[in-house]
Amino acid sequence: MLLTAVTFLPLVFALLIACVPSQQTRMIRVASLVFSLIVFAVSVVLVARFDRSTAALQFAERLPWVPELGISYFLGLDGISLWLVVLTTFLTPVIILGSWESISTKVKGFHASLLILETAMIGSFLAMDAILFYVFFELSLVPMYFMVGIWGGTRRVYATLKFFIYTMLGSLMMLLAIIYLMYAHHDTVGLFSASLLDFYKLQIPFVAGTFLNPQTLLFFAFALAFAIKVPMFPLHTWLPDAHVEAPTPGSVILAGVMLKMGTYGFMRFVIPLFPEAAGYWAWLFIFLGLVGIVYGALVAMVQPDIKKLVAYSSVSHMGYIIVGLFAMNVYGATGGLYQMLNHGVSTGALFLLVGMIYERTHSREIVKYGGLAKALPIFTILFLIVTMSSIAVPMTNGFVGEFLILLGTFEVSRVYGVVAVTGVVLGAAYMLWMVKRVFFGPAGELVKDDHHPLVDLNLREIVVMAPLIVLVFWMGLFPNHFLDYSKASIEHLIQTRDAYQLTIHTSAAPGAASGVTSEVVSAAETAEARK
Amino acid sequence: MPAMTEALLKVSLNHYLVLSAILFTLGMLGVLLRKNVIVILMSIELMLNAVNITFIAFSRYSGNIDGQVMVFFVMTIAAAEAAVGLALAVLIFKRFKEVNIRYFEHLRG
Amino acid sequence: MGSTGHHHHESAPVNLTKSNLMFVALSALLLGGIGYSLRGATAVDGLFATLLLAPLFGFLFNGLRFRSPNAMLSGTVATLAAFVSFVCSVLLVVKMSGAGGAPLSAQFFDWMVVGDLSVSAGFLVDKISAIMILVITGVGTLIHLFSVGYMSHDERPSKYFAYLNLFLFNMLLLVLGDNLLVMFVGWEGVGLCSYLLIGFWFSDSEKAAAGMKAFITNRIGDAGFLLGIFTLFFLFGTVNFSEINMRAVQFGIESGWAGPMTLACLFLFIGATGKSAQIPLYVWLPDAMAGPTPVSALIHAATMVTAGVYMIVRLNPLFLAAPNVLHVVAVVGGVTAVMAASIGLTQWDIKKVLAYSTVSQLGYMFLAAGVGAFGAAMFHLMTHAFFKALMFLGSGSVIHAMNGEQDIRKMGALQKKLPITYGTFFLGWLAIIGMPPFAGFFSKDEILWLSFHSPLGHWSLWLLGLIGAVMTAFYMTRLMALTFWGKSRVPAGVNPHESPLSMTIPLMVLGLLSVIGGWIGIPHVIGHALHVPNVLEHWLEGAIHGIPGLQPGSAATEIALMGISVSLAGISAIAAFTCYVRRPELPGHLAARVRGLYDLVSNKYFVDEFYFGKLINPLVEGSRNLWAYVDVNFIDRGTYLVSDMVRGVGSVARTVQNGNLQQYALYIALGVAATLFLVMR
Amino acid sequence: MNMQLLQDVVLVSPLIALFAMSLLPVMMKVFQGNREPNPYVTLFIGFIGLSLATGLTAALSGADKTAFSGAIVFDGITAWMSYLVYLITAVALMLSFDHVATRGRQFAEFVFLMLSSVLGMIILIMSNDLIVTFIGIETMSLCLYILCAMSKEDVLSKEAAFKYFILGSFASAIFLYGIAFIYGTVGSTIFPDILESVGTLISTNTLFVVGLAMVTLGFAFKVSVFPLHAWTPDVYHGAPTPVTAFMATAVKASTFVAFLRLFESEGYGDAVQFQNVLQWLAVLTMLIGNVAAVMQDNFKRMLAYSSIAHSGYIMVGLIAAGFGNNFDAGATSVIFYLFSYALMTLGTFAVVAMFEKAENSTVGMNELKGMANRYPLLSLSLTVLLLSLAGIPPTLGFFGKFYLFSAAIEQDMYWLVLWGVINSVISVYYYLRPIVMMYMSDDVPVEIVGTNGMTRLTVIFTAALIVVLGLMSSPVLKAVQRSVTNLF
Amino acid sequence: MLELADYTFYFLAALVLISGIAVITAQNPIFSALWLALTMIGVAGIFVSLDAWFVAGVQLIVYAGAVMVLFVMVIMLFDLRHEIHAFSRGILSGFLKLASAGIVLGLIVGTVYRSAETVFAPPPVETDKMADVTKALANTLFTKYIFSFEVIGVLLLVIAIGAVTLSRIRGGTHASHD
Repeated sequence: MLLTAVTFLPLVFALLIACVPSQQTRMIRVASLVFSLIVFAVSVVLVARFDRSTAALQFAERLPWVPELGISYFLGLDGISLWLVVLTTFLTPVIILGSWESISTKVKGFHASLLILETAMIGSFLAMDAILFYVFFELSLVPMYFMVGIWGGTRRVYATLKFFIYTMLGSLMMLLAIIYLMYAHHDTVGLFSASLLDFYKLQIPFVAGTFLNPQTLLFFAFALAFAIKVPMFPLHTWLPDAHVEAPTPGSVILAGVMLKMGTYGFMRFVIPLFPEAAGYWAWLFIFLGLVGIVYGALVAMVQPDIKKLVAYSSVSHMGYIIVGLFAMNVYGATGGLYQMLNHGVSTGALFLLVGMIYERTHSREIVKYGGLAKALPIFTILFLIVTMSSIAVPMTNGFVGEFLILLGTFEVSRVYGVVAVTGVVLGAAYMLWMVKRVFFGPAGELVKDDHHPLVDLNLREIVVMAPLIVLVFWMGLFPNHFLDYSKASIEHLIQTRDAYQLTIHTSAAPGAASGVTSEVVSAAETAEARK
Repeated sequence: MPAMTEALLKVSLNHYLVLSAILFTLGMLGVLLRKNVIVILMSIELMLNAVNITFIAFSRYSGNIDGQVMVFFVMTIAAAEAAVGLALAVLIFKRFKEVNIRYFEHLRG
Repeated sequence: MGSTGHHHHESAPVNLTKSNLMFVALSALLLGGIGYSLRGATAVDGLFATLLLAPLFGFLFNGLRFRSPNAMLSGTVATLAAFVSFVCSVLLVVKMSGAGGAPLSAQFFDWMVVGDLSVSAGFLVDKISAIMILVITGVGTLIHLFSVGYMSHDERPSKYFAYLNLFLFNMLLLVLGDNLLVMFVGWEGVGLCSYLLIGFWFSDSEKAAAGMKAFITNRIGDAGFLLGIFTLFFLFGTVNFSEINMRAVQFGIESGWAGPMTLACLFLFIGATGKSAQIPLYVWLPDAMAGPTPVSALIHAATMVTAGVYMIVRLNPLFLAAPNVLHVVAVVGGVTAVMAASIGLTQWDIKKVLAYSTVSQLGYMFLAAGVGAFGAAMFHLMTHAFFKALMFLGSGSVIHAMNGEQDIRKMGALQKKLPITYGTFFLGWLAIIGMPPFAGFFSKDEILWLSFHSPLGHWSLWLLGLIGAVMTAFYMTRLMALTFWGKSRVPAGVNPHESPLSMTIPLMVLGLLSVIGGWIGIPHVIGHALHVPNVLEHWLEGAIHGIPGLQPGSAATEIALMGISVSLAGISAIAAFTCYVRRPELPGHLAARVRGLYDLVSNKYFVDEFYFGKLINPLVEGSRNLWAYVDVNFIDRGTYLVSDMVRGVGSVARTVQNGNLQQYALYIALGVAATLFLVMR
Repeated sequence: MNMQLLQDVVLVSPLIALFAMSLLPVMMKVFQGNREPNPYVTLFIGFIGLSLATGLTAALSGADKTAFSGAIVFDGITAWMSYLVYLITAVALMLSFDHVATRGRQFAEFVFLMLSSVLGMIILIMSNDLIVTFIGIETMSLCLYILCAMSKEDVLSKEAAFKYFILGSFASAIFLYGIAFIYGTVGSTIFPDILESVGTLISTNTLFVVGLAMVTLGFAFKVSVFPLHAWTPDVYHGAPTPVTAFMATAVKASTFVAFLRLFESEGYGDAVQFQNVLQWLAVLTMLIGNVAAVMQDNFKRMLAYSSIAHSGYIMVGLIAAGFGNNFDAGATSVIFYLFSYALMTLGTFAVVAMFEKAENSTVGMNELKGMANRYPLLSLSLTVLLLSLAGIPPTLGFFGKFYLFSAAIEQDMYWLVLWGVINSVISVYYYLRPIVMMYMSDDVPVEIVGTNGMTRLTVIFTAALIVVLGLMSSPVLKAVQRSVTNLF
Repeated sequence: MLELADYTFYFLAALVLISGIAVITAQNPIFSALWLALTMIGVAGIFVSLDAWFVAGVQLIVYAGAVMVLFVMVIMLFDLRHEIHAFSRGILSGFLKLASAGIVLGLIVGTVYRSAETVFAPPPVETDKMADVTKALANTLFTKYIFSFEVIGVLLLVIAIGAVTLSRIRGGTHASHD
């Protein structure tokens, strides 16, 4: 029941929020904050009860949903999804507190959307049934669509439509692939199933060198969906637009969690489901990832808009994750997973900070700034810390992820490693150049306006940033506190990639061991065994 | 050669079918080309008549009486259609004072 | 500068409470950290922890009250922190030598454990790092002390001291780390502090830009360093220094250029050129003089910039296994030494002269390392730390006295006004131009001798070193002459005055060290005669591999070479004295004679212009084009093309839907015709 | 009267009941001297008729048999689709009751004609003989022509009715001609006979193929498949909105069932050309519907085009059913989709109906601006409906599309499904536009006037149903599966 | 050897086609109506030639009689005379219209010759008398097709009410005039 609770509590809370009269904005805010903290607490319980010694699915819950087609309500948690869930539950209260003042219209709608979005995101990370995953994956578009479209900037409608349609295109291809897999399972086993665990067992025909073979096509269908979501290089153009137009909380959740749904998809679906194709086409994805790293960094360098710069930096960072995942060794995969969390924390923090300054000046144009360090020292310090995390200075979280990814990449090929490492330089270049133009030098036109002196961060804003800053260092100094939980899963994924299987952890799921669930699970297992 | 011609000219099922096809096409052309709604209605009647010829011809040449029953139904329905069509025609004539279809292009795009 | 600053001071009380809150919280965190690290700690662990955490505590203390204008409090705490570190260093070194010179180590916690990679926060004091920590904390303490006076009028002294302490912390991480990764942490950390301190007066765009330049240039080196780590890790399966060195010896000598060890060493050397300002990545260091002068002394002369040398020395068995790389190191070092020295001949900014001098001296250290004379490299590193820190601080004292003026053309005859500064600076001058028995003489001479004599060396390398030494003597004398001697060109209204005691005490201590610092490494030819042992060589025995195949050299040759270099340097110094004191018109004439060459040199060989014009600006411009053409014009345009296509077809569909009944009937008829046709086919 | 006939009559008792009840208001009107009965009474009688028919159908369900010498068949599909049509009709009656263009002096006749049209639909659904199919279609259509014209609005509705009539008759003639050819080649018009000979005739006898093609095109007209779709936007636009809602849902549902019955044969397996033509028609239908809808500013017209596109989707399922080896799966997906489509479309048109204040107004997209600020629940419902039409999970529309695509993928019709997917993406664009208008504009919204309690109820009810049934689609799917395979 | 029946057919076919062409070409609708009546009569003749006596009779009464009267009445009601633009314009669409109709005709005729001949190659069975045919028709109609027959009856009732309804539609602008 724990997983169901953590998934659907936000939805229930959203419905509760919907019952509050719209005028009671303060009550709505407080309630949302409290609610999201409750959800976070539940996720902490998950961490506490997580058995880190096994790669098997924990707290699994499985109920038939559409038994006619083998679709089930199947949630499970392992080392790959654990921290992504926690990241989601962690960022939500941060966002709610962060948007305390910036969201002033349609407050109720906003908080309800945010909580629904939280359900969709957590669901995506926990779903172990392909259709269930798809449902959550697509559902997450809707609240995001509203968040950008209602509370966004001037070109919000354009941006939000672009976001929606781009993502939808990819995910529909994935839907087709899922349906194909369901029938493939039916053809081989004789039973319908949409469970990932069953999909893993399929042997999908693969022919190296050709394109028109089932595994390659399925691989690309899935990969397209996730590549758009990530977004990978040539499919990335929706991201800057969406970020620039999105309100701060939207940007944070988008960069912090939603992009990870793409990389998570690669880890959960693409690589284990289609090991041969993934191995065969890894070069392409590494190549695109590398292009993304360098291209994102170069283009970020010349952006006139801070938020757009951060958006392109996301493209670059997500390029690292892709490269790490497709390095397909334990370093790359670990680094990739860790970088997902890092990116969530540090880019989320960057967007929050950009939002804070935007609230003060209503501009994000770099040329209009300058000398901000003098006017807003606390802000500057926080921004610098997050910048350091973003450019992966050691002792911050970014370094651990980036180092492991680069290490993994280097193991694949020295050339890849060398190209990837240029991102380290370029990353520093664009971030520091921006920092220089915004914070240093003489006071810019927005900063020296004496009539409206800028006010440094207030206590609320500091409280918003504090957990993120703590995490930056915590994750940078003690990565093992986090990676220990994922170690078993990642090693299992890498070592048994060609014949990946997941089992359900039975003993250490005290909360999940309700009679019905275990019966269903065991029934499913016996059905598999019979085959 | 004359035998061939004679064989072609000797009336068979095909002759009836071709006759009905031509009549049907004439009806189609009427619907396609005439602008007066009444004439269009008439053209549809032509098409239905062509179909009737087909039914009767098949019925006759297969010795199956069902075709005639169907013609019976078709005629009834054709009459019903004519009734509704003419009623509609009267209705629009009352509104538009016109029965030329080029006046009915408000709905478009 | 003032107005906005005051604004913040006024609003300080409110905010101070918040930062106090943070302060309490972070102090608790820190104490917790100390407690954590002392869990079941031995005394050595405790020393390590205190050594590292004292500056960190200073950083947090000053960092949390960064608005405070109280230079006295900040400075005291920071200096104390540095001093505590120094005491710990001494204790550690004593403990180590007491234990027969066996390295002391401490493991605090596992940092990264992934796959075969297992990195712990482990620290190590051996004989090499012992020298480093003593220099760092010792010179560091002095410079902290100097800063108290130097920064007393600054707006944000707390922030300054916070950065300085943070730097110490990172520098200690760098030298104490027992594996490449911990070293890299410090390596990047000191780069970060350097960035922050160079851009300390960030309101000036150029200073901020200098900081950025330093960081990014260093990052290029860091990227190389990372690649080196990767190569070594996949070669040896470890990043631990002792294991790497052990395995490198086992692997034996690697010839050619593509071997893994050679590659690793090359990558690491790229890192070293970045951090230690060697060709081609030296360009940041002269600009780094934008920072406060004590920073230049500490970071950009005495400690951080020597990290590259330290790293090579630390990995000396590995580098010895890749002799080709050593050749590269030696050549790069030698050429850098000459080139930087030549630029130094033409500079007018007191700090720029010293900066190029630093680059040049670092070149010597690499030259030494490149010929396998790691001991000499360490020796010169140490002596250089003393006299260069001294000269920088001295220049700081001058600048302080001159109200921030740095152009030596506007100085002259300051020896009367600033006697202590002059006196100590004089000692530094003698040391750097290599006059016996001052510190620089011994170390530089050992380098020159070994570059000639070592089987890894070559006479041409010696020649490079010699030319560099001659030039050094010239530009340093020029600096002395223009600053302290000759006629005063001080502008009216500036009244130079000697600095306060807190600034002159460090000068005096360093002056003393510049004199005697070299005595621990007296060469055998002299030492034998004087019955003085070479303490340093003895000390480093075991920690540093000797030069393979080094034959005992002929004493006559050594003395002859020594004589040549000392006398040429002396002549050069006298020439400079003549040019700038006796006949001040002479340099102008000379420069006019070789106008082209002079312009080339005084413009630093147009390297910066080359980098900006040919590399950086095209890159930025190219990125703009990438954005404009790939993102906006290609990908987005493509997307719009699809949507326009849809809309186009949509409008066609609307036109086709023209409301005409017969048109619709026509579609039906066409549909029937087409369907029948296709079905029957 | 013999027993057989009695049994047969019992089987059509729902129709008799419905017809009798539908006559009641008209009779009342006649006996009251042409005075319009109380509309509530009329509506109530209509509901009673529908409930009676539903009840009788339910009572009879489980019988899987033909009647009247094989003219009609009463099987699971008949029962299931009858429920759907009755449900749609009930909703359409409620909408008509509220709507300004349809309530008033001729409501009794309106209800009568609508129920008569339902009569035609049920005949169409249960028909087992092409000639009965034809009669059913004509009964349904002729009533609809009149219903279209029965608006207080003066120009557009009349024009729509007339266009619909002319083109409908034209298509009927083609349909009939096809029947004639089939009759001539098979010697019978009864479905089992035809389906039995499909296998042999389709590859040998071109005349039969021509007949089949013409019959197919006749059906295609009714469900607005390209290129016989052109009437749809104009008629949907011009007709009074409740009638449009009724047409868009009930007509499509019943016609597709008859269409489906025509394909319940193994014999189509080799008809590659026929399949190709149908596939192209399906693809072009989706494309033309979606692409033209993108350009529409009139909400109702946009929905009309979207309904064309949905026909294209359903065609995918139909082709999968007809040309694959698993008719049941395809048919299940089609029927499920029809069910979900009916719910979404009814709800959406109900919103359109609410916005039509004057007799001859049409709803532009712009009129939706800022609606969310004033009518949050209504906006939310419309959003759910539109997202469902776009096929976003977890709505019913998603599962409908999912089952359709599943059926097609099962038959390896990837190409077709790919087009379906591309079209779904295009459709997202225009389905999101009203949402943009409602939520993302700060304009002062238009006020909804008039009494529209039942319409509002419809909107909210359908939206809720779409979500609930979307999350619990299994029971629905199971029921549909059972109805298709006649396993009650 | 062409028999009388063949000549009769050709005569009737010519009558049907000529009058059919006239229906769609006559400029004045009233002439179209008259030509249509003639076509109907011709079709009735064709029915007779195919031994469908009863249907021919119904054709004459229902079509040529009742329906045509309806048409003529409506035309009289409208008081339509010679039309200036009796045909739709447009070269391309005109061409397409003719072409599509031509293709449909060509395809059907081609098909007829390709397949019908083979199916119905044997000469038709002669049925005896008119009365037998009518009897058989009645039998079939009231047994096999009883359902359709009843539905047709219902349909006629519905249409009757519907037509009345249509004629009584008022509303919109007209309503306000009342």
